[in-house]
Amino acid sequence: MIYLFQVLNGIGLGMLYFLLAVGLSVVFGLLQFVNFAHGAFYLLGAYLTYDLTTRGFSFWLAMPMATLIVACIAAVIEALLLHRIYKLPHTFHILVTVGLALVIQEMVIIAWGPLGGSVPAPDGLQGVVIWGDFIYPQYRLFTIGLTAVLAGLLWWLLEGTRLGAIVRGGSESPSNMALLGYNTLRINTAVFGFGAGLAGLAGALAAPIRGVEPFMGIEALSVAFVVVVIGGMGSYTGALVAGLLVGVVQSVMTTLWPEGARLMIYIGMALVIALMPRGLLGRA
Amino acid sequence: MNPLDKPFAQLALVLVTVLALPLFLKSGILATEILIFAMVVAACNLLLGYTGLLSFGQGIFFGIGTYVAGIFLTRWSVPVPLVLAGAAILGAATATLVGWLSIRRQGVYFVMLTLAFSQLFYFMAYTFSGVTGGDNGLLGVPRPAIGGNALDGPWSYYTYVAVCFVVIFALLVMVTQSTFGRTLLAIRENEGRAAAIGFPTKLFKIEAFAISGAVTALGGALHAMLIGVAPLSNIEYHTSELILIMTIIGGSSSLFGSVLGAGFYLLLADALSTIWPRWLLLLGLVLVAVALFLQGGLWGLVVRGYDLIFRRDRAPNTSAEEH
Amino acid sequence: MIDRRRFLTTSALAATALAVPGLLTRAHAAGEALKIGIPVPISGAFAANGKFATMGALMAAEEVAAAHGVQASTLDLDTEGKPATAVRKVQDAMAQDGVKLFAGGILSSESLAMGKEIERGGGAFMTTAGADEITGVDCNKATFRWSVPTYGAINETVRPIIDALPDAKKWYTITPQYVFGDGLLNAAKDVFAEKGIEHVGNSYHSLTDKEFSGYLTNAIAAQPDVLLLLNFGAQSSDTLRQAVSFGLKQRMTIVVAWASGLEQFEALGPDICEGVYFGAQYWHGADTALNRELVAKVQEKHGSNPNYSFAGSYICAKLLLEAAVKAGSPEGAGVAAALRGLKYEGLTGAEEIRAADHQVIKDYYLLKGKAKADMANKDDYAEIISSGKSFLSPEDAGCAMPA
Amino acid sequence: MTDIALQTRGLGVKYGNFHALSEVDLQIRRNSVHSIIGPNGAGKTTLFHALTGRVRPSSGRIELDGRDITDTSDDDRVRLGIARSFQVTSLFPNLTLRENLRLAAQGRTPWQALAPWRRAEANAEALDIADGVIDRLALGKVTGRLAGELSHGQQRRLEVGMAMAARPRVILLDEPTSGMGIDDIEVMKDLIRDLGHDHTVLFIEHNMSIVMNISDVVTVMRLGRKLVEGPPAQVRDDPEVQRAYLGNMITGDIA
Repeated sequence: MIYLFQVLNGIGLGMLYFLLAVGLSVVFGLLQFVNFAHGAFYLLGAYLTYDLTTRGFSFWLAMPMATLIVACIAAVIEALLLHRIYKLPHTFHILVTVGLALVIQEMVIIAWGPLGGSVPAPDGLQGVVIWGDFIYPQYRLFTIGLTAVLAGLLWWLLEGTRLGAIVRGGSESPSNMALLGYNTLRINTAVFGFGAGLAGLAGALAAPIRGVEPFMGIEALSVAFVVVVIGGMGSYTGALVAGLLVGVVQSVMTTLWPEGARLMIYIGMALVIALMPRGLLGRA
Repeated sequence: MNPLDKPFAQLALVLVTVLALPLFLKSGILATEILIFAMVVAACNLLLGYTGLLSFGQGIFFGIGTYVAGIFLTRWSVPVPLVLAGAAILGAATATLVGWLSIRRQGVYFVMLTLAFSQLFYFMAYTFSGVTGGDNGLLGVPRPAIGGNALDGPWSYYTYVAVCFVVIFALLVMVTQSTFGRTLLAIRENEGRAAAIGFPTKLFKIEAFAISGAVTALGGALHAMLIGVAPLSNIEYHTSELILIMTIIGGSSSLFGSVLGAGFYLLLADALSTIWPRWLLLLGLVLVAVALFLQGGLWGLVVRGYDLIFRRDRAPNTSAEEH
Repeated sequence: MIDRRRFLTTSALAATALAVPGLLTRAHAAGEALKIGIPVPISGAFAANGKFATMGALMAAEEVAAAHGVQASTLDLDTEGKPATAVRKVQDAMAQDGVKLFAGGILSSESLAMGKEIERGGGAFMTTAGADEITGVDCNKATFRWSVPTYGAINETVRPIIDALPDAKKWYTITPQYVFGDGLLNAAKDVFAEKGIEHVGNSYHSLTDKEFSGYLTNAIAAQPDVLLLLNFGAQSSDTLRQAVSFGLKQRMTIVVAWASGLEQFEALGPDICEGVYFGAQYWHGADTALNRELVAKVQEKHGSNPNYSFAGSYICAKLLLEAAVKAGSPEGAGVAAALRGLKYEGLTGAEEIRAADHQVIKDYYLLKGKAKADMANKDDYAEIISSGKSFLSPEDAGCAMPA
Repeated sequence: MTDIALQTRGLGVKYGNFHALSEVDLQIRRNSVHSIIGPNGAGKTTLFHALTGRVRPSSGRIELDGRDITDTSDDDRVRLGIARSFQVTSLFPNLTLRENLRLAAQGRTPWQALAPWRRAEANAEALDIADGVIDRLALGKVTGRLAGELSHGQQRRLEVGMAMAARPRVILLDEPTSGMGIDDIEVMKDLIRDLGHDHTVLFIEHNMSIVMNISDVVTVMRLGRKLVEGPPAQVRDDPEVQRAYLGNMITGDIA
């Protein structure tokens, strides 16, 4: 019975992990860009939500505002800085984004202090749902629902629209896109902002669950990397499947062998790359 | 080829560095740490600069060296030279394993695989705390002794490390100048062709990993003796990241660039951290600036400066920066 | 290259001089100055602790300087939360700046490592870190510890709660998997066994976890009366926050055995803390003479109340500096001799430095979170339920102090 | 020893469901110049990939001097005596011309190169071979130049030289004249003819003047299959070949 609950709980976790990772995956798919600053955007989204709610804004307003602000900041960073380095080897992608992550993290400490804080769950979602022995917070249930809706929207956006076709087309052959007359520079900026915005949204949604503290981005980044690598870089469905998988494995392991939970996840990740180099669902 | 890239010039620069550090630095510990990291970063450069492998797993080997020193020196008092040899051997063995598994994939997947291994080894060290001391680490790692006197003074241990460093650096220069090292360069340049003209490229990459792992583990062991403890943080992912960042900052086209990278980073971090608690912000800006304006790293800057001063006649043909 | 060390010392002196007018003029006249190193994580994941620790130490130095007419300054050393950096900075401070006194070390790993190094360098070190080994198996001549070890923390939280809640017979624990967590867990198990409590389960987690819903689900399934959290810092905040969101506060009593004090309450907010029990090394509301004095001074200088990081660092620095004044030199042996067996009125009331293992014998507090409506001021998060001293004997703690 | 240096039987290569090569039977005579022609997508380069071991055949077998090498790895085949050049120039651009050739010569004895203490210059034989190839390619003036800085014609010659430096018995050249100017083409033509004296040469070429002039045997491929094979004159007059090329591609004269 406990395992059933852990699976349910793992699904809840996994949806959040999916949201966290899918932006990283899309950016990688389009730009072949390894973004070590992805966790910093998650951090920023959480802190903006914290800041806005403590200023008296409703969570329902704060969440979309935080997402939007993070997306805009990321787009500006892309337009001013990152587009210059796409062509350089991966070493420089890592150097720049590690640097950016440090800058954002330290600026968060300067702005909001090193202590961290709590974000209350929005009114109406502060209670819990009880099924027999199983208890689940309403807010977490809400995030599952919301991310599920978002997942559907994203799927439609990436697979069913012209924009999605452009993004996927760009990821397969950037020069073709230029030939077709698309402004790849502007598309890159938009997609990077979009991916970072998703991380910001994940941060905003996570804030009432985890609270905020200046180093929350580091853990988020490692989770996002694991999910993206297992799922396959650039793959939307892969991020969804892998996010759920990691969430469920992590949750079930807490009952089975908690000491080894992390170890298992990284062993799993190494196995996936060794056996299925493109990840579970990565495009060849 | 720039005269500074010649093996004897590199060795001369290293000797000058080893002799100059005590004159310019007051802290023997900082100077020793610079030499240890210079060694470790040069080993990382063997992979990044000479073989084209961006390894996020160098912290694994560093940590293993640290633990070898911690375990053998605190539990069984094994002689230090044996411990260093043991660290190098175990480092090479681990690197062979990690390398063998990782080079099956290329590009970003290779990077991610080494990253996964670095997390894996960290959690192993964390989980099996009976061997590693877990989060507390292994305390009371002694310094080596010469003629019955432990090298407890900062500069006496510096001398010990400096000798190791010069020997290791000379060996690394020899490796890069050897037919093996030149084959690595060929693999970095064009792996497909290297295979087509008959080289089993995977074997070369694994050997590069093994050498890099041996040197890195040796550095880890020396580090444990420097700080008297074998901490869990030495095998953390952050150590891998640190080594990699030093390598890129130094410039991956020359081994001495790695010495510059390690020295620059450690001195900068040491200076900044006393000026402002939020010094990591400045460090982040430096990293961004290096990627934007100094892609050849510090060594690229040195070569450019040298050409400017001594070789005005030459066109700014700085092949050293292309890689 | 600039002689960074000299530049630094000068600026540190200048800073002290600014804070205490008149010191600078005396600095030229007087000879040897007392310098105390503050090795704490100023950057990295424990930056919050480091920030307040440096403030507390500075206040102690100013006080000692004013009280004894000596020159006293602090030297902040950013350990980055890493033992390697901590040891290197301490070695440097001893070799370059001749610093012999050190107050700091928030994390167990860095404190253990620094303790060994400071002993080797002939200094004296006082810390607030949690690891039992500091005054246990790894105790040494130079190292002193102000904070109560795991045994006392458990006995001063678990026992009073068992006595207050006689019907709460089933307890569940959540423990970080490392030596410190096991120390708390084993102490708790001993108390459970003695008191006839059923320990219905324990969940281990790693030091990098931030998601505790899985562990909480385990706890819910075990249906305990009391949930005892044995982790600390951000992790215990995360666990508590998530436990409250799972509605566990309504279903069971929640106890945080090793709370960080005021800084943790600030991060959590009163809604989460209300009705939860916290074990604490220090609380600014403690009714002792020295504490009232400290609170007033900190209010005056910083406009806030001292938290644990501030107070712990303050008292450690103060004890070390005063011992150095008494011994007439900052050399480790003399300072240690002055500290051994010292009885004084401390922040928690009567405190004593036990000579056999260098452990400070002091009170540990059991706090209970107040409802927001009951808070007298913004920092009045909790009331003190009880306080007391519980310590293993030096022999049981495993300390064989080297002669 | 047979007169056949290299032969394939029923050789097939599949990329997914696509048959890039099927049922190819080839017999390359020793010390002959054998050319492969055919329209784009005929499977010529895939045939080279299969012969050198870069791709695994899905069916059939490959024999070198009567020995089955179907499952031998690409680097092992170099040691057995097969070397190739590439259609798209594939050099070590940041290494000097001489170093490129030295590496290619070292490729015959790669295990020696695993010794990290052995100096490259210690292998005098490899250096001699490299210098020999430089002489034969008439590139003596640019030995110290980086390969990436050479002119296109020089790079193409070096590309062939890389194959020569392995001292192969069978040398495979993939469109050695692609993108070359008219003067360079003549030099290359002479070189290939010359190679035929002491090597077995198999080459892919679009320039029919070269093919018809210097080949002993011409194999025409289409859609992954062998269409026609025979001496140049016979192939040129073959009605099927005429039809496949719509009569307008084989215009080169036999000099």
